[in-house]
Formats: sequence, structure tokens, C-alpha cells
Amino acid sequence: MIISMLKKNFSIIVTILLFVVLFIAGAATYKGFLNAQVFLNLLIDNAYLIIVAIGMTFVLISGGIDISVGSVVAFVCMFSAHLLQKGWNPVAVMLLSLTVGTFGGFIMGYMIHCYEVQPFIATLAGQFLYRGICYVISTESISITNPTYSFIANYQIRLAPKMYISISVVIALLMVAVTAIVLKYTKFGRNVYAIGGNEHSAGLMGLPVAHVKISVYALSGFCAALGGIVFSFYTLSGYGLQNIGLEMDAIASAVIGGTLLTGGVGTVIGSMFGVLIQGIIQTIIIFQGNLSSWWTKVAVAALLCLFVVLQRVIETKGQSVKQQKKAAV
Amino acid sequence: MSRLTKSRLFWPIIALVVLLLFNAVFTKNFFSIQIIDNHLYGNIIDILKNVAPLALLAIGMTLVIATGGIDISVGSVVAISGAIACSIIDGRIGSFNNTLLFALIFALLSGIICGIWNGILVAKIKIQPVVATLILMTAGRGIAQLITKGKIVTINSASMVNEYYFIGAGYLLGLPFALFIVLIVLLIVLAFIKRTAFGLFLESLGTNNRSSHLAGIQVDKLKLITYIISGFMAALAGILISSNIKGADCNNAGLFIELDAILAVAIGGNSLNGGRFSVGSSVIGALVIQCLTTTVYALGVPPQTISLVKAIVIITICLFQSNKFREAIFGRFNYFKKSKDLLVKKGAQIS
Amino acid sequence: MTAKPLLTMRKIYKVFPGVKALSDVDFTLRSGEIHALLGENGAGKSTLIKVLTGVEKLDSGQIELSGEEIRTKSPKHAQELGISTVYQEVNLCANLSVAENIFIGREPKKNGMIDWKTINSRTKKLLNKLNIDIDVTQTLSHYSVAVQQMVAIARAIDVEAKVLILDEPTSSLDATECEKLFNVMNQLKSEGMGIVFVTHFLDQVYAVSDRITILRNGELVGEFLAAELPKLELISKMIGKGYDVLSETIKNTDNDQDIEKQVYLRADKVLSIGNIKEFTLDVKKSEVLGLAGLLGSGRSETARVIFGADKVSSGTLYIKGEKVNLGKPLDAIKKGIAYCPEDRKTDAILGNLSIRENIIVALQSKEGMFKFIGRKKQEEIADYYIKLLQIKTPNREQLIKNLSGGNQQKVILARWLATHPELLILDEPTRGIDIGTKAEIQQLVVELAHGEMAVIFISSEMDEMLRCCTRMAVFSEKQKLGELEGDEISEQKIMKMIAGGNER
Amino acid sequence: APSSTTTAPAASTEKAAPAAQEEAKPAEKPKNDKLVVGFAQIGQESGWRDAETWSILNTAEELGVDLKFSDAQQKQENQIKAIRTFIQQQVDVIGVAPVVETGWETVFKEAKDAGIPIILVDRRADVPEDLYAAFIGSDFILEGQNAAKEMAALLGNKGSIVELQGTVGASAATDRMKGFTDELGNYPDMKILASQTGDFTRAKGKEVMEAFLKAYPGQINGVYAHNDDMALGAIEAIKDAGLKPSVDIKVVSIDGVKGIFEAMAAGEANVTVECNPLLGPQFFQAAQDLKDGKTVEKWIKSDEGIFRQETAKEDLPNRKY
Ligand SMILES: Nc1ncnc2c1ncn2[C@@H]1O[C@H](COP(=O)(O)OP(=O)(O)OP(=O)(O)O)[C@@H](O)[C@H]1O
Ligand SMILES: Nc1ncnc2c1ncn2[C@@H]1O[C@H](COP(=O)(O)OP(=O)(O)OP(=O)(O)O)[C@@H](O)[C@H]1O
Ligand SMILES: [Mg+2]
Ligand SMILES: [Mg+2]
Repeated sequence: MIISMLKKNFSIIVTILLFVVLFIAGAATYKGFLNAQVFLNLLIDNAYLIIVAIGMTFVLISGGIDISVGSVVAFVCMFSAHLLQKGWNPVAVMLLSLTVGTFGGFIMGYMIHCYEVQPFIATLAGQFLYRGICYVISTESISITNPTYSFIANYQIRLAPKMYISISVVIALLMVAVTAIVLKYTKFGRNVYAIGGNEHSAGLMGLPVAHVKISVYALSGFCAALGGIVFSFYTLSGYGLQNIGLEMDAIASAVIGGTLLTGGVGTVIGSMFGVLIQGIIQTIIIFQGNLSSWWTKVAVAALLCLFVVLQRVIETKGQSVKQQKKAAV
Repeated sequence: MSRLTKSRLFWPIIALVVLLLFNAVFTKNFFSIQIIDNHLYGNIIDILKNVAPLALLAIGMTLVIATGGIDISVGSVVAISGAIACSIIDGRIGSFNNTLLFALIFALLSGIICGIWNGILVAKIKIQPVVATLILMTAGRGIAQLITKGKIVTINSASMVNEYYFIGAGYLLGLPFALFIVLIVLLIVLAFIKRTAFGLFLESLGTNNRSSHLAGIQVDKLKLITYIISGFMAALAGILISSNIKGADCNNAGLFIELDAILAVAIGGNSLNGGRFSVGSSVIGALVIQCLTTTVYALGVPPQTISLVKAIVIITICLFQSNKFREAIFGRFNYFKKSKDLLVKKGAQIS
Repeated sequence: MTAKPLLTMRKIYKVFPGVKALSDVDFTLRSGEIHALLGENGAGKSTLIKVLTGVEKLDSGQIELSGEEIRTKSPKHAQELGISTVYQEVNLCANLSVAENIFIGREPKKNGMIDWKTINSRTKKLLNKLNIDIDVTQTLSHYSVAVQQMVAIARAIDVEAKVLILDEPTSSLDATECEKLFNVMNQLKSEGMGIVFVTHFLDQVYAVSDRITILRNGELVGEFLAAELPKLELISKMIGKGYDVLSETIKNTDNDQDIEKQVYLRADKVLSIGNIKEFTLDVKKSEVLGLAGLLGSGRSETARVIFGADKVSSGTLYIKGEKVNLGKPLDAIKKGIAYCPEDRKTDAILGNLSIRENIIVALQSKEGMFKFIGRKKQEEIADYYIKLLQIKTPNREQLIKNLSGGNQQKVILARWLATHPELLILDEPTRGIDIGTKAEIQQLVVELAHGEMAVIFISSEMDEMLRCCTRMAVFSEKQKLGELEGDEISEQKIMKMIAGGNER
Repeated sequence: APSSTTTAPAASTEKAAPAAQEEAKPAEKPKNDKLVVGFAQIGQESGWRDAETWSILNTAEELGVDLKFSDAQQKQENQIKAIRTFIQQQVDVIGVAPVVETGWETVFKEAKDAGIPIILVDRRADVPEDLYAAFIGSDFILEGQNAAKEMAALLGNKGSIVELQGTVGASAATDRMKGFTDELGNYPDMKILASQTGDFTRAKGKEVMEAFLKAYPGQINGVYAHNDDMALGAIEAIKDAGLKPSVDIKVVSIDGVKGIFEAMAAGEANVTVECNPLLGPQFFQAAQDLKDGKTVEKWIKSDEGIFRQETAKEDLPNRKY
């Protein structure tokens, strides 16, 4: 039973193991690395990305792509900062942000499904649009001074004397748990996989393709907006140039976590580890501390390359071992 | 007529024509062309000159996308090749008597090597294309900066600077030289596609990998080739870009240009999922994008709203390319046309 | 059998660009009957089903279900109305598990969450009923078309429905599997369900159907009681002209049995890990070698290894006595081998390409990328095979995905014939091909072998194998059991061999 | 369940713990004398930034400072991560070149709680004064004003100008635009014909200038670029149009990189308003002072000047970046 479980989750286990290896390598090399707070900081610093990557994972599993998310995050920060500056109620701001994000996702999904606009293009237009609105709101950055936001931003949940996490981490982990369950145990979740596997077949099997496809983009919009809110806790400001290229981070995280861009395969847990792996690469680089800017880029890429190649090699080895066993029986 | 509308070139060309018409009405002097220093001078000429790098990238990107892949490293390759070319021209690396020639050779070679690297990761190690090319995308700019030691290379005082400048910004027969490069490359690629089975094989493997493999197509080899071509195009684009500004700016050369290249492919009506493709229409797609950029500058659109304008134009173009959207908008009209077609066909079959 | 109509379709019209798929077709299904829908390839059977279930939009016509007029908007809608369908090509999600493919869209729940345990156990039971014993939690892509087809059937029959539609469900199944399916069909029929059954196996028609509706060229020929329509008459109604009885055997048993045929290919102790256990096999020129066995016995794997599609782990392949190393299909193709795979949809067709391109692609890769076959030549080749195999299409530029299933199969066959192979491997080549053409293809195969060609023939249809093959290798459980030749070949012998093999 | 406690951790206890940990590793002890500095650089977006980075790294090497340098690749979140890591590594002083003004409170507070002073470099942060120890750098608004004055002098207080803006939203761009426009208010006969973003790059600067030249044929008297790179691009465009840069069209820009000095020496550019990136020496001086417990000035102004065509030839050899 357990063995078969392990077999089915082989790729994600490989990913997690490699993550642990990276962590140990870091700990062995750098002083102060082996510290629970280093790990917790990984979560604190990447909470927003985890949330965004969750939405992205859904979209990718369904066989689409959403490159608007980076702009959505920036937009939500900007928009919230702007409204809060005007004295809006913080809860209303958050709810409105989520609504706008979800609605924007819905519109993109609608164009993608009903008018067959290619996902990349529809969401690229979304990216430009959101970014444009940011600049229209203001080209300067706006601070968030709202006490509720500040409180949430600065609140530390103590796990142990010298270990804490932020509220954002709790939100992110909750999101991971909820969406993992949604993907595995609800009709909607399963339909996402089915559509990603073969949209045509899914339609013939009587699955609500339109509904699911559009929902997936709406969900991604929602996650991006939530990620934006969490990011606004993180920086307590809105700024139009924030999070450029975030979508690539989210996509890369999902793919590193085992999601297939062709659709039909992936998990949110995997994506979370994808985020953490990128985070830890970043941390290692910072701990290294004497890389010039250009070497930083090369080193990040080299570590990423090492990681994905190892991942591939172990997986294919595992596959062939499995096959040999099967043949031997 | 229906043959015409079915052609892949039709909608991109319509988009381009509409943009130009818009300019004819709203932008003063848009079409005015003068002769300055023995060459043509005007917005249209600028568009033809400035579109060159994007057009080259779009050609390479089309082929990669046709196989079901994607190459997001092109921007970094642009930076690398520019860095190499300018460093050699400037005499910072190597000492060659004909710096221009070696600059070009090494720059193009670097693109090919980048392509091989991407191709191996995708075709041999079978890493998903976005992540595979993401690696070079990240590393590439760093490598370019390593080459230039992190500085912007300016070649103003190099001996071959004018020759080098000619490539990206010079004029031949009154027209931008870069335009000729694009045309020649386009012709070669088109010949390669149409006169060999390359095009057929690409479309085949983009349509169905497994079937193609079993039909004897060397899927991996072809993928490798497309990434090499893409790398080469990026290197060539890098040369044009750096030549145009007489310098290599590793930080910004080709930044986010992969998005524009992909966009050009999509505006050209090509599916980003692979399969059927048209290199020519991608080039038109690139022209549409460049025309839009120039329009925005010429019209004096406030910088804050450029993104908004771009978003709206992209969405409009892509919606109008969609049959379903046109049906929804012009439903009535189309319905009549269709039923007329139907009658005609029935008649034909009866007779 | 006197029940009132459950489903009626009246004056159905459907036109595709350049093709009149259905014109003025009527169809009536009563509850508690099995109704065969027959016709040649491209007659419009699948299209009729598709307009009924909302996959394609109806141009005009009326559909009534239980006396009420309906207009299905989508397959989902059709399902909600009580129409359960197995479409011609396997239409499942290969990335999901077997069990999930059966239950998706109607998952049982516990505490608001999908109850995987129930799904898996119910699937297990359901498949056992159809004689299939597999790991239902494994993804569907692990299994062969045959298994996938059974899974699709299992999904359809498990749904509570008034109407069950089966579009060529048995095309990859062997006799035992079919038997099981028919039992289930009969049971459902006795429960009052109306079943539409499309097939090209006329024996199966007579085995289960009560009534027969025949289409020809998108038009209705008529509706008949199965008991009142003899087979020959049925065939001539389908093809629109008289038809000779299929000769019992068409293989060249008569000629040169004693002359030692030249061995074209020898597989010497070849083993492919994970695919097939060690086997030794000779393929000779001018003969049709059959690979016999039940589903999953390893016939396809043998073929794939010979074609270079799967890796040879140990052992050697010799072609004309020369040792060869086939690393990839292209190597095999260059040596003159052709392989027509069994899973048409995923392994053979290039859906978005035209018939012409689909036909010349293998020849082109054999010739090499730079020896481009000119457009004129391509068209000639395509036209030649369209005519030879009677591919029904408005023109050679039609996309292959718009062809009927049987016609797609013919295009794939044409692709390989066009390479003029020395060894032609056919894995279920007549799958979904109508009775008239099937006989012609068999004839063609035998004729090809009569020339210089060597042919490996794999089919789940025992009759066909017996008719064509001069020698047979019998497989079971991924292992070659032995060979039969000439007069030894008979169904009993083969079965006995397999049974013996299984005992071990 | 995690036990949540106070939101404002007591700084003293937090500080005590790391110190104790330090002692646990005696081998590291001698290093403690060495100044340990973490520097969170924005990234690399321009030649100017490269020069700053180079200055920081070089000075650190000269002084033998243990520098932890981090490149945030233009992302605030990466800078925040870097600062967190520096805190974790218990550096003596943290330097930041903030990518954006806002959003630093939380992490600066964390640094403060850990007893690590922060020095802002070249860009300000919108935080209470007590959260950082010093700011080293220049004033973008002032640069804009100076550029306007120079332009006015070149044009004789009369003429039409086109402006090449930096990246939309970048504070350098916003402020340089503001300073310039404000100052221009004093010259009623000077006006801005058009203003467009050139993203701080040469290529865009050239492309935008090309379009300007066609949209306003013969009307442009001067071009003001938010950085030298764009000006260099614009110069090429002007030459392509058959005009003479610095004569037919005056060129004023900001930064003072080597390239613009070459252009000035060649008579193709008029003025550059320096924005000195060589902040390394000043930065490490301040860091050392902070470590030694000395007080430092809140705003340490960088040494800057205005350079004109006339003196360019003499200045050129002295330019380091
Ligand atoms: N999407 C489509 N576009 C164009 N033509 C189509 C399309 N689908 C089917 N056709 C054409 O309609 C005709 C009827 O096809 P259909 O699939 O109904 O045949 P069939 O009776 O099911 O044949 P088979 O036994 O081979 O499955 C064929 O000529 C086919 O080429
Ligand atoms: N009836 C069955 N019960 C259990 N497993 C089966 C059955 N039929 C096929 N399989 C599985 O499907 C896999 C693929 O079989 P495959 O169809 O390739 O074999 P085959 O000998 O080529 O059969 P065929 O020629 O009928 O396609 C096998 O590994 C086997 O496990
Ligand atoms: Mg059919
Ligand atoms: Mg098989």
C-alpha cells in the first residue's frame, strides 16, 4: 500500500528529497544556515508566491497558462494602497481586490474559452492592462499606513522562542491545504485534470468544459489577488513596477514541482516545493554573499539547471527500474 | 474570397492595414517620406528598420513553437551576442586584424551554441521547454555581463565602428540595410521550409510527436535544429540591436523581447500549441507590433498609458482573428453567408 | 420488440464543407432492443450519432426522445437526457486513472468529498464483469487500446441511461471480450434499455441485434429486422451492389510450399525489458506471418521491437543475414520495414495535416529531409492511394481528422504502402474498416506477399488471421509460445497452445 | 497550535541570543573585529548602477571588509529576503539601495530589533527617521532642476524641448521629470514639446527620438534625457536625421557616464549633470563609524558636479565609469 503510494508520487518525492539535499548542502556550507528561522523565512518571504503559484498550477493543469498574475499582484497592491490612502475600510479593500482579481480572471477565461483566444495572448493583454492601470493610478509608490494592514504585516506568530511565522504564511499554507483537497477530492478539481488531459474527450464524457475552464482562470485571478494582498502585507506599499516577471517564477515553480505545461499533471504541494526550491537557491546565493551581480544570475541558473537535470535523471532511472521489475514479474 | 480569408496571412495583414489607416488619419506626417543623406527618411522607414530584430526573433520563435516548444532565452542570447560582437570590435577580447568579421562570426557562433544548449536540454534530457530555456534566460544576461565585465560597451571610438553601425542602421539603395538582412533570412528559411521536407516534418511533429516518431521523423534532431535556428536568429538580432546603438547594453538589450516575439507569432495567427505554422505571417505580426510602437510614440501617447493601449490593441486583434468572436459580433451576416454557401454547395452536388 | 419508439430521428441533415454527411435520414430506436447501425466507411454512422448527442450541430431535422422533442446542445446535455455513448475513437483522459475515467463526472461522495475507495472498488467489480483484471488506480495511458476501449464501454454501461450508443466498441476486442460485452448488452436490453450498436463485424450483428438500419452515402437505405435480412442481402444493401461470398481462404497455400523461402528478418533471442520476453523469430519473404494471441499477449510489443520503436535489451536482429541495430523507427524504415500501429489515434494519424501529407510523410522521412518530394509527385502519390484504397474524401487536402474512422485507417495503410517496404508489419490493419474494403485489403496483403514482400499480420479477428496467414507465431503473456505452419493452423490449435502456455 | 505572543518582540532579549551563539563558535571569534557588511543592491539596470556596484565591491576589497553582497535583480522582495538573511547572518551594518521608496518598514524594524543599523544608499526609503542610520546619495529633483537650468542657458531661455523619460514609475524618472518641469516654470518661453519613456536604455532612447524627429520636424531645439544612455541613443537618431547634435539640437542629460563625456568631447552632447555612483568609500566610512559607535550624519551628500562640453576633453581621462 505504502509502496504503491510512494510509486505514484515518485516525482514529487524526488522533488522534496532534492529540496532537502539542497538545504543540507546549504547548511553544511554556510554558518547560520542551519537554523529553523532560515527555513521559516523561506515561507515568510515566499508566501505570496506560493499563493500565486497555486492559481498558476490550476491553470497549467487545465492546459492553459496565465501570465497576467505578476501584474495582478502589482495592481492589487497599488489599488489597495490607493483606496486605503483615501480612507477606505481595509476589509472592504481586501474584498474588493479579490473580487476584481477574480472577475478579471473570469473575463480572460471567457475570452479564452468562448472566443478561442490563445491563453498566452489573452493573459498577456491582461498583464499589460493591469500594469497600465497601476501607472494610471500613480507612477509613484504609495505607502500603506492603515493600522489594520500594519498590524497584520508586523504580527509574528511565535512557534518557539526564536521561531516565528507571519500571518501570510498561515494564509499560504491554508490555501495549499484547501486547494490540494479541492484538486484531489472535488469534482471541480478532477475536471481540471480531465480537461488538461484531453479537452475534447472531457467534453465527450459530458464534463462541463466551459465552466471549468473559465473557473480556472477566475481562480488564478483570485489567487493572484490574494497573493497581492499578502504582498501588500509584505511591503506595505503599492508600486507600479513591482513584481515584473513574477509569472515566470510562478510557472517555473509549478513546473519544477512536477506540473506539465501540456496539461493534465501537477499538484499544488509540488508547486509549493517548487517555490521553496527557488527560494532556497536565492537564500544560498545570498548566504554565499560574494557573488557579483552577473555571477548571481549564472549561479541561480546553474543551480536551477542542476536541479531539473537531476530531477529528470532520477525520474527516468526510477521509471526504467519500475519497468524492469514489471517485466521480471 | 474565402480562400483569401482562410489564408494565415489574411488577418495579420488586415491588422497592419487598419493600423496604418489609423495613422493616415490621426498621425500627421506619418507617411511622409523624404530623402536625407541619400537615403529614405520617415516613420515607415523607421518601422522597417526597427522591426528587423523582432522579425528575426519571430522567425526563429515560429519554428520552435511549431514543434510545440518555446524559447524564452532569446532576449539573453541577444545580450550575449551583442556583448561578444562589441567586445571584439572594441578590441576588448581577442586581437583580430579584421575585427568586424570575427565579431560577426563569434557572435553568431555564440547564438548557435546557446541554441545547442537549449536543444539538448529540451530534446535529449527532455526538460520542459519553458524551464529549459528559463535556465539560459537567467544565466545569459550574467554571461553577457561576464564578457563585458559588467559595463556597457561603447564602440564609438573603435576603428570598425562605422562598418558595424552600417549593419543595423545603415542604408542600401536608400532602404535600411537591416531590412535586406531580414528579407534574405526570410527567403532562406522559407526555401528551407518549402524546398525541403523541413516544414512538413515540423508541422507533423508539432501535431503529434508519437505518430511522427513512428513515421520515421527524427523528432529530437528536428527540435534541436529549431532551437539552434532560434539561437542563431537571436544572435543576429543581437548584432542588429547592438550595432544600432553602437554598443552592447547587457542589462537591457533584448529585455522582455521574448514576449514580443511570442506575441508576433500569435498575431501572425499561429497556434502556440504547435503544428501548422507560417513564418511569413509571424513577420507580419512583428510588423504589426513595431508599427504599434511607432504609432504610440508618434501620437504622443502618455507613457503611463502605453500598456493600456497595447493591451487594448492586442485584444482587439486577437478577438477579430477568432472565428467565434466574429460570428458572435457579425452573427447575422455570417449566418446568411453560410446558408448561401450551403445552398451553393447543395446545388453543386445535385447537378 | 413491439415496444413504442424510445428515440426517433426524422429528416436529419448534416453537411460538412464539401461533404454531405447525412441527408434525409430517419432512425427509430425502441426500448428493449439492440439496433445495429450499419454502412460502409464514411456512410455517416458516426455523424448520425454525433448529431444525436450534440457533438455536432444538426443542420435540420427532428429528434424525439420518449415522445418529447429534444435538441441536444452538448454531450453533457445528452447524458443528462439519458443517452450514454461510447464514441468511435477512444475518448477518455489518458492522464487519469482507469477508475477515474469510469467515474469522472458522477463521482460518489462521502462527506462532500470524492470517495476514492468506492470508486476503485466499484471499478474493479465492473471491469471484472467484463473479464478485465487490471490495476484500476494506474493511469489509463499504461494500457492498450483494447483495454481502453473496454474502459470506455464500462463507463457507458454503468451510467443509468435510457439509450446506450456503442460506436464500433469491438474493433480492437477479441472473441472472448466481445462475448462478455454481448452478455452485458443483452442484460441491459432485458432491463428495457435501447441500444444502438455500430460495427463492421456482421457476425456480431447477427449475434446480438434485433433490428438493422443501413446507411449508404449519408442516405437511409432502410430499416430491417435482423432475422429477416440474410447476410448477403445485407452486404449488397450496404455497398449498393451485388457481392460475392468471401472466399474461405485467400492465402497462397497452393504454391511452392516446399521451396525454402528466403528469410528476410531474423530476431535471435531478442529481449526487450519491460516489453517482451526473449523470443526468436524468422520472417520470410513472400509470406504472411501472423502473430496470434489474446489481448496483452505481447504481439504489438514484438512488432515494435522489430520496428526499432522499443529498445532491444539483448539479442540480435538480422536483416537478410546482416546484423542490424535499429535504434529508432527511421533506421527500420530505411531498411525497408514499415509498421502500421494499432493505436491509430495516438500513434498514427497527424490530425491537423492533410491526407496528402499524412500519406507521404513516411516516404519522405525514408528519402530524407533534403530529397524533397515535389508537390506534383506528392499529389500523384496521394491520388493513387486514395483511389487504390477507395478513401472517401472530397479531396486530398482534407484534414485527416475530418475523415471517418475507417478512412483514416486506410490513409495510414497508404502511408506505409507508399514506402514500398520489404517487410510490412500490420497491427490491426483492418480495425474499423468496412466489410467490402476489408476483403480488399486482405486481398492486397496477400498479393503483396505474393510478390517479394514479407508481411507480419496482427489481428484480434481470428477469421481474418486464418484467412491470410501462412504461418503463425503464438504469443501469451509477453512470451512467444511457438509456431504453427500451413495445415496446422486452426483456431483450436492456437487456443490450445495458449491454454497450455498459461498453465505453465 | 502555535502560541502567538507579543507583536513587538523585546529587542534586548533578541539581541542577547545571537551574541551567545557567536560565542559558541570560538573559531569565528577573531573575525568579529573585521567589519561585516551586508549590501542589498537593486540589481543591474544601467551602466550607472554597474559603476555603483563596482565601487562598493572594490572599496570593500581595498578595505578588507567582509562584504555580503546581494543582487536583487530589480525585485524588492529579493532585497527584503537579502536583508532578512543578513540579519540571520548577524552582520554589523546593512546597506540598501532601495528599489522603491515604500514598503520597508517591517524589515527595517526587524533589523533594528536585531540591533543592526541600516544605511540607505542613493535612493531614499519612505520610513520613519529612526529606522535607518543614514542616507548617502543625491537628490534626483535637484538634478532635474539643474538640467533645466543648463538647458535654459544653452537655448538662451527660449525654445522647444523633448524629454526622454526613464522607466515609468522609477523614482529617478519621476523626480528628474518633476525637478525639470518645476524649474522650467521659471522660463516662460521654454516648453516641453513631447515627453516619452525611453526606459533608461540607449535603444529605446534612439527609437523614441526617431519618432519625435518625425512628429516635430524642425521644431526641436533641445533634448533632455533622464540618463546619459538615452541621450547617447538620441544623438544617433539626430545624426541619422541629418542634423547635428549639440548644435542643431542641444543635448542635456543626467548621470555623467564615460560615454557621454566621449560624446561631449566629440562635440555631440552639451551637458551632463552628474549623479555620482562611486559611493563605496563614503558608505564604508559610515559603516565603520556606526560599528565603532560613532554617530554619523543622517544625510551624507555625495560629491557631484555639472560637466559641460567645453571641459569634457580634460575631464574624460578622470572618468572611472
Ligand atoms: N468534422 C468533419 N469535417 C468534414 N467532414 C467530416 C467531418 N466529420 C465527418 N466528415 C465526413 O462525413 C462523412 C461521414 O463520416 P462518418 O464518420 O459519419 O462515417 P462512418 O459511417 O462513421 O464511417 P466509419 O465506419 O469509417 O467510421 C465522411 O465522408 C467524413 O469524411
Ligand atoms: N484483458 C486484459 N486484462 C488485463 N490486462 C490486459 C488485458 N489486455 C491488455 N492488458 C494490458 O495491456 C497492456 C498492453 O497490451 P497490448 O495490447 O500492447 O498487447 P498485445 O499483445 O499487443 O495485444 P493486442 O495485439 O491485442 O493489442 C499489457 O501490458 C497488459 O497488461
Ligand atoms: Mg464512424
Ligand atoms: Mg497490441
